[in-house]
Amino acid sequence: AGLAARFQERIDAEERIEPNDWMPAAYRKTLTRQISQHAHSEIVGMLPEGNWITRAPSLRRKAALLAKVQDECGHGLYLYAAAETLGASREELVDQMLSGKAKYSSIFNYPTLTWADIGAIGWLVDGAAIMNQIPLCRCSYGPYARAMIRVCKEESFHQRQGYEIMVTLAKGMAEQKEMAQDALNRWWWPCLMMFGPPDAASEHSDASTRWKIKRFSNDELRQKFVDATVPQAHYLGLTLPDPDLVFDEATGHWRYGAIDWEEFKQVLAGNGPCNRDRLAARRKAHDDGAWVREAAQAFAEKRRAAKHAAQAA
Amino acid sequence: AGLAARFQERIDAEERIEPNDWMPAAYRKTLTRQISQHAHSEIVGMLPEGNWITRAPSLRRKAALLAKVQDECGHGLYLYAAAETLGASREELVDQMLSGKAKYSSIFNYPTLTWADIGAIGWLVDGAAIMNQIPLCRCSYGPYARAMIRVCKEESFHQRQGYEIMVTLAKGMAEQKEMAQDALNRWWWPCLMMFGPPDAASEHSDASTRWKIKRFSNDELRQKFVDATVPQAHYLGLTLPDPDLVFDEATGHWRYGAIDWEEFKQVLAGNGPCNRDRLAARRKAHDDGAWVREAAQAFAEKRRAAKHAAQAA
Amino acid sequence: MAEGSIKVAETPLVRYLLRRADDALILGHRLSEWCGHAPMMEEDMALANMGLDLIGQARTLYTYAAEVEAAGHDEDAYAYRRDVRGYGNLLLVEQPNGDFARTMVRQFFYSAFMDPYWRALMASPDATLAAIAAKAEKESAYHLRHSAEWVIRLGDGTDESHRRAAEAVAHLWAFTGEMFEADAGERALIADGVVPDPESLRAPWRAAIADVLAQATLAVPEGGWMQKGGRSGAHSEHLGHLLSDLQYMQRAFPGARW
Amino acid sequence: MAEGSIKVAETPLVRYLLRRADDALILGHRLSEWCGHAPMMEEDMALANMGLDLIGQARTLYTYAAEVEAAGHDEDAYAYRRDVRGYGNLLLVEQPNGDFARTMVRQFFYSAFMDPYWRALMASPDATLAAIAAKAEKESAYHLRHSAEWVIRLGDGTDESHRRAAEAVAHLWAFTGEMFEADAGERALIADGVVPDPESLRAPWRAAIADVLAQATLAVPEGGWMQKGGRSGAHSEHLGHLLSDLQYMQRAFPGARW
Repeated sequence: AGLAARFQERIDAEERIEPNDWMPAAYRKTLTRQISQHAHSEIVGMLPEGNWITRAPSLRRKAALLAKVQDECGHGLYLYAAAETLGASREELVDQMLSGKAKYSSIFNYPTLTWADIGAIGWLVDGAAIMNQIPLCRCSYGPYARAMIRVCKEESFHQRQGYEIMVTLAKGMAEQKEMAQDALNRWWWPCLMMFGPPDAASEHSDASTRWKIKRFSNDELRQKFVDATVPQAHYLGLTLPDPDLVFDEATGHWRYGAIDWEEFKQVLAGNGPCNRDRLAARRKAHDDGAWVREAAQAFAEKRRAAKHAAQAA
Repeated sequence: AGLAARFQERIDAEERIEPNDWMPAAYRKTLTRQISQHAHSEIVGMLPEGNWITRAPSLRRKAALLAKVQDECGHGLYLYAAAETLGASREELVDQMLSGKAKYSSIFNYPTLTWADIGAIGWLVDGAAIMNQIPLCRCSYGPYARAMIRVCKEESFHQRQGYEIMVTLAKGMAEQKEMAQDALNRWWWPCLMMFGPPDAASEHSDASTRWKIKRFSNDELRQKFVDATVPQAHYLGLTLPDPDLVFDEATGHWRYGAIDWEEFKQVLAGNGPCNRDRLAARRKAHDDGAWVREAAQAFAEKRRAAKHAAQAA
Repeated sequence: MAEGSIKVAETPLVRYLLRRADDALILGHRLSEWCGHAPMMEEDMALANMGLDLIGQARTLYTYAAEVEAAGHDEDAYAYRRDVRGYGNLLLVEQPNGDFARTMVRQFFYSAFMDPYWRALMASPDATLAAIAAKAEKESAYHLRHSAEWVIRLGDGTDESHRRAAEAVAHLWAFTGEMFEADAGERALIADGVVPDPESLRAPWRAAIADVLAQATLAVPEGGWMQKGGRSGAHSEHLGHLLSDLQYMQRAFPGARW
Repeated sequence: MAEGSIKVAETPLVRYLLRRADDALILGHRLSEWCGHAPMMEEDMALANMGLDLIGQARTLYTYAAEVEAAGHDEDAYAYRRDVRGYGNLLLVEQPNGDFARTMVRQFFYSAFMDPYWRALMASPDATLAAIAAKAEKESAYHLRHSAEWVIRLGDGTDESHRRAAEAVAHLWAFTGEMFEADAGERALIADGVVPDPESLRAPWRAAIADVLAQATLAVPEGGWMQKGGRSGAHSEHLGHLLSDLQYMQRAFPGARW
């Protein structure tokens, strides 16, 4: 109990908890789950954008998209490393994702149908992710906070890049502008759902808030996102797919319409348009790659044995 | 010896030899090899054209090409059936092809690079095939002769269709005409090689001629093809890729330049541009389909057993 | 005019025709991908045959749509010059071929719906539709028989084929619900008696499925969530790649005649 | 002007640049196909990295070609608006990814040639070429090291990885001869000292291959027939399908800026 009280004091004093520090089992568990889900999201998130690398409409965009997806893989790697400081192994975490036990962000269960979706993902999905992630740069757990600082820097670059794709489309031919509007129509609501259930219905938040893992509520972050994004959409000359959207002069916030939480639940339950394709793709990569990983391990062991033998001789 | 003499008398009298008739072992062997090679060619021949079904430039062409490739598969099936009348099994013949022991026509080891190649294959490859095959309609072996009658009828339809593709291209935009010329440039010499080595260097022909399997020499058939095809090329406004091509007023034949038999030998030896891809594709189809064939067999056996059991009861 | 994608003036009937044409074209295209790669030559023939029937159905439906739309489009304009969001085919038919079990189960689910559907459409007062349906029904009856036979053979074949068939049923099931949907435009056509109500085919479809799966020793999946979106152009990621191949020539040589 | 394919005025230098750019683009494109599907995340990173380097090389080479051709083309015109017969890349680089062993052996064969090639090109009196080569050489040195390490690891790993690596070497060997070819136009550039003679790199290439394959416990294939044709646009059937994906957007939206 003394340890727990001391721990909470450190948290309250905004000290960073480091891997070798004492921490409550529930804190460790919550963080392991959150960080690894975040890592899984980065890895699964490579797929929808990866779908357009081979069809990117210019070499400049192709290179930028490939670099972006590579960054996401890098984020996955830092995040797995951060989770590993809590005592989990990457392999075990990845297995949980592949078996469907661990979740990844539901947003990646929507398909990328046109090039504009690549713009919309950068602008909206990365935009929403940043809203969620900036406060995590001050998360009480040191390795996670540091990983998030690096991730956020790259994400905001991606977000600007995505917005720039949208600007180009919005200024382009009629077909391009339509494509941009269509992408906004499809991605808007799922992005609002990225912040999770409304505060009234949200679990986990209490402990996470006390531990300074979570510093803003889902609804607060969602509102920040809406307030930041609506003017950007207007600048593009696009219409948000929400007839109830209205600026509230009194509060200075944009009020948005009702979110279809049934859709959210269904996607979370595995019934989104791409859940099965995403898991199937990751499983296939994992299974097809097994012989490569085994070869690398066998080779490393052979070399180690040879080195020992040489040293012994 | 009496049997052999009687057999040759029947051949000389233009009688058809039927499956249950006595025939020399060498006749059986020669025909089995020739008919099965012909069957293999039809089957492997599905691949270069099949390569363009998904990209055919109009729905009419797409349907016609799919129907054509289907016809080729049908030809393969009649021909295997004809070969089976000689005592071989389709399975064993197919295995010989997949193992590389049995040959198929080398022309299918060239790639289809543009849509014009589909025209050129119909016009030139099917045209050359018909030249070879028309005399086979009078082949001494009944089942082969009858299969060839049916095959030739369909092939000449394909040949007209291919020529019509070329006419459309030749009358089309500059890029289409270039595409047609390019296809002619690439397919012309390989088509001349389809008739086999020059008579001076040819094997097997003596016995085949005596048995009335082969009624014209390679060079005779090649000349017929050149004479028929050159005016068609001219009608298209295309140039044959042979600077030595000249009309010989005295003989009424088109004289053509020297054929690069080294290329022919290399392709025959497995070094054509597509030999490995073709065999790999057929082997993959065969291997991937093994479980389906096994299932069909297991099911048939179960039903047979159930029927017996019902009859016994 | 020869460049880029076309704009279609989508009256309910035009949209109705394009959606059915898209179903037939995309499924026919998928079947044609097997060409030269089937598990046995007889199936190379059969798959090509079904593919040809479907491409033929697509052509007559597109041609009728062109007549109704009267905007100067033709079958090729619809097939080659609409982007992925303009395609209205079912998600079911765009699913990749997978193994032979997936291909046959996909065909079976589709044909078990389309065969009675065409039969019902033969009674349409629209003579062109009725004629298209009469021709298509003969074809779909064969597709249904052929695919059902294979589903039974695979389900009741070896352990491996049973496993693959069961996996195919489980995988494709979620795409079957969309066949019974109709949007407001189609509802109007149904109300006018021009086309049948797909909902009315749900029970017979279920019965046909249950019968064949029972013979195949396969279980009928329990209800479950149904995917939709194909009819309104919200496709899977697979369709875009199919279209880049399908449309390449017309896109690369704008204005050419073939 | 915005429609269809471009015509390129192919002087020897333009053709030379386009061929090398095509090599880099097509191989980079192939590597990018792995994205999200690699055997381990570290290789997702590494393959993307090499792909990015190669696409970058293609861009600088195309851009220089545009400057030399001076016909108003740009990097995208070359990449997206030439048909398969206009592409001059090596057959080696267009071969499908296959398994990881094929991808790594393909990369190793190519990089073992390109790394010394870029080094030699750094001495070109053409300052632009020399600068492109200097940057590319740093990249190719890494590609060579990374791919060689994998070839060794796979060859000397498990029985399965050895078998796959040996199969990849056997399969791809016939495509290596084309790297040492030069046509008359390139011969002229060589004679003028503008570019190195690829033939001069044959012996060092063989030595590098022999060294790595020995470490990998793999045999160096015996001579054998070499495939060629890529440089003159006589490709395998694989390239056309790659281009339908690669070029789809530019073909479907002629004249659009992205």
